[in-house]
Formats: sequence, C-alpha cells, structure tokens
Amino acid sequence: MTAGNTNAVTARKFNIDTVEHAAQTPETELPWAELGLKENEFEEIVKLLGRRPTAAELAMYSVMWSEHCSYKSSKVHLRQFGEKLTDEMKKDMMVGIGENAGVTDLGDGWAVTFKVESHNHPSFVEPYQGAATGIGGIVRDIISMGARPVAVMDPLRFGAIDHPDTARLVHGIVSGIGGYGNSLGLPNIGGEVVFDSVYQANPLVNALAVGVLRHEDLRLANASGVGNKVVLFGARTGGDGIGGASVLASESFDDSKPSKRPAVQVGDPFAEKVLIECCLELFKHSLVEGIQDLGAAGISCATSELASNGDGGMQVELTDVLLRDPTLTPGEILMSESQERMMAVVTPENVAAFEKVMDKWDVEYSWLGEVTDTGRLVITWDGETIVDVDPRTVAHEGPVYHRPFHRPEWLDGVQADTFRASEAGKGLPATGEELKAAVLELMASPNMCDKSWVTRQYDHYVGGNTALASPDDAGVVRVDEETGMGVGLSTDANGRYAYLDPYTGAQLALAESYRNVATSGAVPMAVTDCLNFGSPEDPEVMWQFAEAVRGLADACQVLGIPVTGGNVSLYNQTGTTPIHPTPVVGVLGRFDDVARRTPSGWQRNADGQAIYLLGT
Amino acid sequence: MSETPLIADLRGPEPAPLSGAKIGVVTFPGTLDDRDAARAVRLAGATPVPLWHADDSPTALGDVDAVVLPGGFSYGDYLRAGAIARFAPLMGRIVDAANSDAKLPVLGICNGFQVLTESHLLPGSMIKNDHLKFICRDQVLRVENASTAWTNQYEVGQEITIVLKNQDGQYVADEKTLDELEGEGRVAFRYVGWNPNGSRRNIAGITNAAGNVVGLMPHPEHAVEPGFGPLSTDSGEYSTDGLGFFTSVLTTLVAGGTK
Amino acid sequence: MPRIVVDVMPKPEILDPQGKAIVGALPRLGFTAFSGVRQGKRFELTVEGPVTEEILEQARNAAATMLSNPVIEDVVNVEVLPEDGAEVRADADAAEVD
Amino acid sequence: MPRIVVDVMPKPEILDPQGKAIVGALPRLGFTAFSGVRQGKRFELTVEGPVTEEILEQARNAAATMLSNPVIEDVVNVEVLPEDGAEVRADADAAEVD
Ligand SMILES: Nc1ncnc2c1ncn2[C@@H]1O[C@H](COP(=O)(O)OP(=O)(O)O)[C@@H](O)[C@H]1O
Repeated sequence: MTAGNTNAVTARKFNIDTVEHAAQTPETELPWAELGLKENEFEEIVKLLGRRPTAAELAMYSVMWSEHCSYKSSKVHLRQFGEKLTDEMKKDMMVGIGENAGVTDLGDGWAVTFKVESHNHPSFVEPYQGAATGIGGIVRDIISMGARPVAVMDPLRFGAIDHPDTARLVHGIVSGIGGYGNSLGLPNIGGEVVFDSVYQANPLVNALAVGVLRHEDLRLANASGVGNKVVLFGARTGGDGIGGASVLASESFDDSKPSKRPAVQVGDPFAEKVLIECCLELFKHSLVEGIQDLGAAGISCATSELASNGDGGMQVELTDVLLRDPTLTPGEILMSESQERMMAVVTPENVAAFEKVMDKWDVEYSWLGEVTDTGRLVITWDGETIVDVDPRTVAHEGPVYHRPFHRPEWLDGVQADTFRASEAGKGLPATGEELKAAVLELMASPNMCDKSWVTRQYDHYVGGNTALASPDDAGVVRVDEETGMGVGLSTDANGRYAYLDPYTGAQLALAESYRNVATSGAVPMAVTDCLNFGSPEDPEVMWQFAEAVRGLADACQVLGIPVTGGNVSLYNQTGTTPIHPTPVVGVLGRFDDVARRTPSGWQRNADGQAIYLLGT
Repeated sequence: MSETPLIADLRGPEPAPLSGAKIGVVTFPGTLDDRDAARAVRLAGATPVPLWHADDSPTALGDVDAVVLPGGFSYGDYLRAGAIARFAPLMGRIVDAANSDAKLPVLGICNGFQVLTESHLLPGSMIKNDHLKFICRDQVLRVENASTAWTNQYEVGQEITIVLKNQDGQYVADEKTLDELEGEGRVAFRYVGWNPNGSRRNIAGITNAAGNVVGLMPHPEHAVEPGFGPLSTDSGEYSTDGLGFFTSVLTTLVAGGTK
Repeated sequence: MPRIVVDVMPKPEILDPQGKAIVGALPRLGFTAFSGVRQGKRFELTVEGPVTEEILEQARNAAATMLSNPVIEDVVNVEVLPEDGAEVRADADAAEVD
Repeated sequence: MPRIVVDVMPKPEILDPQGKAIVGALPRLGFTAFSGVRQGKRFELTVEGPVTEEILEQARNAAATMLSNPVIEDVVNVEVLPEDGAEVRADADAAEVD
C-alpha cells in the first residue's frame, strides 16, 4: 500500500553503470553472449545508442530482442496474417495482431477478446507452477485490453502415456491449470489432451483465455499525455525468471556472493483474482489511460512498449519499484518476470481515485515516473540515468531474420509411406466380435478415451454463464444476460498431420476448429493460434513453420475470418530432435442467443430422432 | 423457413417476485460465486445487496433480511479454507445478527460454509477431499431437514441435483458432534450415491439448532437457470433445484422468521 | 532476523488424507521403514529485533486463534529458531546431498 | 512409537503466497510483531521399533526425493521426535489455553 522510495537504502549497494559512465568506458567487456545476444545484435545496439549500452540497457535489449519477445525469426512469415486480410475479414475486427490480444466486435456495444499462449518449457521443469503461471499470464493479457476474463481453455500435449515421466507431467500440469484457473473463478470450457512420444521431454502447455468488454472500455498499451503518471501495481518484484545465477554480477557491489535467484516461478492465483477485480474497477471509473500486463521481460517490456506505442517518452525511477528481494540489481529488476503485476498510465487528476481502488483491494502499488515529451525512455536509479533509449528500438525495431528454410528431404519418404489400396481390407474386423474388439480398443486409446478424468478437476460452472463445456466439441459462454448473446470457442491441432504436410496440417486444424464452433451453432468470427515448433535455426523446421503460417493465412482468407492474435513458441525440441510441428488453432464464433447452442452427440430422451451424415 | 428450433427450453419459469426482500451477498477478496449468488437471489424474486467484507460500520449489514456467504477461495484458501475471511469485520456483524433474537438467516455455500465453521457458527470443519483432487460434478443430494430457513420449500427425503466443486470439501467432526447433529436433525443434506469427498456420514450440509444458519459444500446458486447448470440424473433435463434455497428464505421472511 | 517457528499437526483422531496418500506411496519408492505419516504445517514468523516474552506470547496466541483450527488441529510447537538456523539446517543439507 | 519429523520450507528466494496472505492478515487481528511469514510443511513419520541410523537415512532420502520438491523447497530439518513428544508439546499446550 505504500508508495514512495522504500528501497532507497539498497540503492547504494551497487556499482551503478550510468549512461555517462558507459560513454566514458567504451572498452568495458559486457556479457552480451551470456544474455543470449548474437554478436551482430550487440553491434546493432552499440550503433543505435552511439556508445556501449549500460548494464541495465543491455539487460533490456537482451530480453526484448529474445526470440520470445521480438518474434525475430517468425515476423517475416506472420506478416501474411495482416497482408492477406480482406475487407470482409476486417469487418468486425476492432484490434488485430500486435496488441496484447485481438478484439472482435459482437454488436450491441459488446466486444470479445481472446488469445492462446504457450508455457511449454516452464511446465516441463515444474509442471504445477509452470502450467499455473501459464494461465495467469494469458489472463493478464485479456485484462490489459480492458476486458473481464470469462473463460479459459487448455490444449495440452504430453509424451507417451506409459513413459515413467509422463505421470509427473500430466498430474502436475492438470492440477496447476485447475489450481490457478479454478481460483480465478474462470470456467474451463474446453481443451485437448493428446499423448505422443514426440512431446516426451517437451510437453505443450497452451492456454487460451477469453474476455468480454463494452466498446468504451477498450484499453491499449500506450503511454500518452505528457505529465501523466506511470504506476506499477500488484505483486512485488522478485528475482523470478532471471535465471539461476545473475550474469549481471558485475553490477553487484559484493560480487563474491551473488544471492540466489529462483529457478522457477510460483504463481499466486489469489493475487491475480484481486488484480482482475481491481483492474475492472479501474476501467469502470475510467481511471487508467493505458495499461500493460507484465509478462516475459517484465518492466523492460512494459515501459518500452507503453512508451513506444505512445506519442512521447517516459521517465522512470527504478528505486521506487517495490521489491520482494532487496538484493536485486537494477538490471535484474528490469528483467524480472515476477507474476501478477500490471503497469498503468494515470492522469494526475485520477491519482487519488486510483489509490483508493488499490487500497480497497489491498493491492500494493508504487508510482514510478511519468510520460514526457522527449521521445526517449529514461530510467534512473536513485536519480542517476542508467537507461536512455529510443523505446521503439527496444520494443518494436529489434532484429528481423529471414532464416533460411528448405523442404526436408525425408518428407517424400514419410509421405510415400501411405495406406495402399492393395492392402485395403487386410486385417479389418470381419465378425461382430472383432468389430466390437476394435471399437473397444479405439475407445480405450489414450487419445480417444473419455477426458473427464481431466475435465472434472476444472470448474466449468463458475460465473453461471457456461452453456456448453466438456464433453462438447465447443465451449459456449453467454456474454449478455439480457439477450442471451454469447460466444463459442474450440481449439484444435494435429501434429501428425502437420508433420506430414505443414501447409495442409495447419489448415486441417483450422477447419476442425471452425467446424466445432459452427456445429455448436455459432457463426465463426475470429482465429487465434499458438504455433509450437522446433528450432528456427534448423532450416527444415523453419520450412515447416513457414508452410504452416502460409497454410493458415490462406485458409483464413477462404473462410473469411481473421487471425486476431496468437503466440509463437520455438525451440521445442529435445537435443536436435524437434517436436512435430504443432499449430494449435482456436476459433471463436458468435451466438445471437446461446439458447440455440447445439450439444455434440444426441441427448437423452432423443428417442425417435433421425441421424444424418453430412459432408463427404 | 422457420427459426431454428430450440434444442432445450432454456427459459425458466417466471418466479413470483417478492422484490421487497433484500438479501445480502458478501464479497471477500477471492470470492468467486458472488455474482452467481446474486443472480440466484434475483431469479428467486428478491433483491440482492452486495456486502463488502471490510465494512466495519455499525450499519454494514444495512437492512438486509438475510445473508449469503458465497463460494470461492477467500484469501486463496492458503492457510485453511475460510480461515482468514472469518476475521473480516463484516463477519463479526453477521455472527452477532445470526445469534441475535432476530435470527438473521445466513447461508454459507462451499467457501461460505467453511467460513461458517471457522467462525464456529456451525460445528465441524472441512479438510482436503479424500482423493486429494479438485472435483466438479453434478451432484445429487437428499434433503434431510426441510424446516430450516433455507430448506422449507423442499420435502424431507427429496433428492435434488445441484453442482459440487471443491478441493477441501471433506466434512469432519468428532463422533460426539456427529451424533449430536444426527440426533437433533441438524444434518440438512446428504450425498446420494457416491460420496464425492469422503465426508463423515455422507454429510453435505448442516444447520444450526435454530435453523437460521445453514452451510453446505455443493452450490445451489449454480442450479437456478435452465441451460446453465447441472443435468438432473433421472430426467436428463436441466435442474433448477437450487432455486428452492432462495425461495425458502423468502417464505421464511414472509412468515416473519424461522419456522 | 530472529524467527519463531509454529508447528501445527492434524489432531490424531482426524483423518489426514495427505498423510495417508504419502504412506501409501513411500513403499513404492523403496521407503519401507514407516508405518504411518501425518502431514502438518510449519510456519516461520520473522521478528524485527529481539524476541521478547511478549512477542512469543503473541505468537502463541496467533498459533491458537488463526494459524490452527482447534476443531481439527493441534499446535504442537512454538519456539524461537536458533539465530541462523545453522544446527537445524545441517541435517537438511545432509538430506539434500543424498 | 517413535516418530521422525521432516520439516520442509519454501526456498527463501521463491514467492510464498501462503505466507504472504497470512502476514497480511495478522495485523488485522492485532498481531503486529511479525514482519514476515513463510508457510511450510511438517511431516511426522512413524517408525515401528527403534530408529536406527539406517532408518534415519531412509527418512532423509524420502525427505529429499518425495516429501519435498527440490525445485521450490528446502528440507530444513530431519530429526527424531522425543519419544512422547512431551517437551515439545508443553509449549503448545501453553499456546492452546490462551
Ligand atoms: N485439457 C482439457 N481441458 C479442458 N477440456 C478438455 C481438455 N481436453 C479435452 N477437453 C474437452 O473434453 C472433450 C473431449 O475432448 P476430445 O476427446 O479431445 O474431443 P474430440 O475428440 O471430440 O475433439 C471436449 O469437450 C474437450 O474440449
């Protein structure tokens, strides 16, 4: 609850690498390689700044120019989602790719925002917390659009069901998703559970969240209005996500004993639930001008994106950040990925009202600085300038790679290995008994069997607006209680198809999701995707990626619905063996009245109804 | 061509409004089902009044005629379910009003039930489900006491389907307390069929001796609107069995107190 | 900074589902020496400055009223932790290198 | 029967939402002496017969591999509980009568 400089004492513990100092000491060795930057990238930073970066600037650029934050390998392909938009596709799109999540107009002044994201690697290391914080992250994206989150979904992929490590992952991940989502009061309305040994040491934990808002509540991540205040609120900043040992140890005054940094992050769903309610109250009273969630790259990302999207600059005093761990160095504070935090821009007139909302919900906050007209992002540590950059170079003008790609030679072999007409009928069940056995075997296979052992661990009733959830093909939630208007969602993917042919595989995923939404009775309107692939530095993986994106963009054009947002997850591989390319596609559709939703399968008391098979 | 036929008639019967009655719905930090409880109150024909946990003014309860403590994870349930919420300033007022001569009707649902046991308004406690997992399912209950403020619209022995969803739902108390509850007819609901969390003697809900304070783990507020709740096991139709809790309390209020 | 430890255990007569699950799983991992397991909670309360009898009394009160629920739990221990926790942690380190 | 106690705490650098919620609530009840709270777990393992060094070793192993999650938790204590737990419980009784 306290604002102000509570950490001032610690400010003196570091050898502060100021901008001035950096200009005077061009020869200083910097750990850019350990921070994941390539030599050309480091040289580019030096060129942009006209001097070597300070330790804090290096920290910012390294996290923001990472594959995860900058999309440097995927950008050139993802552009197609924008380039292939037709007027028909743009009709209801209020916000497209580029913001925290896309927004689609539902009519009657309502809009809906949704997005799917990955938390694959953290979930392998610590399944419960990795999956839990995956839900937390995607839900904050939805809040930051000005929306109330209304449901979540969780497409999951695990290794072989009988592998010794699979139980650890399945049970940890499922209870993590439930533990976090259930505590937020968000119904889980669908997802997937797939077992395939290609995901053995690289499970896929994708999480989708959907939220609804009135048009006037739409918020974007930008900082405008000179003199407006910048505030950080929610959880305190700890050493989360910085990595086991700090490579910025040079910053530390006493570098003989670097203090420990968490190996994994622990989620606090209670803090996030309070954060949701608190943000909704801020939106209701129009108390924030711009807002941004803190995910990967934390304060680096929030400050540079807010400033870069705004029309001026920003000035921030870093010693005002409330810390969970007082030993953090400035660079570490900038890189920290601590969960359950948000940053907002507030006009001076609204400061008191903002603080009142924080106090009501017992949420900690601290005022960090303000919007300026300099066009620069300036960050100080106890008054001394440690960052002075053009925010666009951090947030939006990072490196872009045209990675080489080529069709894998092995693909012909895999594709040739098809079902042969000459073998048709061989081994097919001939008798009733055999048929029964075959059906039972299919029904019992882990990928086909009933998923209620997973879904009953998820609350699908909370909110009282769930019209369909598991075991139906699409989840349906009511948006407007007056009219019954609502949305239907489905997520689908098939890594095996995409492995055989990524272009068609991605299209099949979209088509399946589209069908699931359409058969529930909704009119499909928008697409979100989570593209899970191996290393982009492998030209064959890069080809799979390029093909999948091209396939998806082409199919969206045919179906007339836009991709409004999504996420790319690369480097999903074990050693040099990539997972199957796995584009997970989510489709959202609109219902005039969810009373008209159609459940999958026939209902009880359906005696005498006719069954038709449609399509080819 | 005519309109697509409705698969199910999702519209509920229009309940007779008794809109004069005000029913408070408490929100603690981490409460999840407050909006659902308010909707149930409205569908039953009364007016929901939001109450804030931190309100410590003498008039904090306003002029509400009854109070619902809804479900959720107050304070994350991190210490024990309901353990921290129990100390909210508003809880002091509610405990006093429930114990006063006026016998304010109080219903605790799930986390609300846990808050009531932590406040010692109801005996016993809840521990982790015997299978250690969160569970969400359509649950059949048998009404064992139909004379409390919240159950008088049911019949003894009636089976109702509402929603069960919890992680710490196993009701425990020592044998003496359990015998007392049984002897005094204070077991209000029992699980039918499978016991979903290992609760002693299949107890799903209990009442205080006066019948104005009732707590249960399952969620009646999720079974009030056709199309958005559980399916009843025998008919396969949507169950609105939960509405009876809210119409019961209105009947109690009309009658001028607990039966 | 000094810390006070509060240990809370489920009452012996109350079923402990977590303890039960653990005792069932231990033999599968080759730990056969244990016939029963109960899982309780350990709280460490940090105190700024010396732990006076008054503060210890506050800890006992907090333990009895909030940190435990007397219907199902017993407070089995309230004590000041040796300043750097050294002697206690020695054991733990031994356990960790295994 | 003899019991071995295993104490497990969240690692100091890891966020402890439980402790955080408790430390926020304590002052509202007038317990103002505590600046921080961490919540961990206490396990009591029952042994049939005398606790040999071998059994203690098994307990340490179980603590490190199963009773704690080494990614986020530390085993801070593994020790044999005094036979009837008497001296430890004395304190607790004091706490309960308050
Ligand atoms: N991880 C999950 N989370 C939530 N719901 C899930 C999950 N996995 C499967 N489901 C739900 O279970 C039902 C059956 O899933 P699935 O067997 O994959 O269906 P289908 O084979 O028809 O696609 C669907 O309603 C789906 O949304």
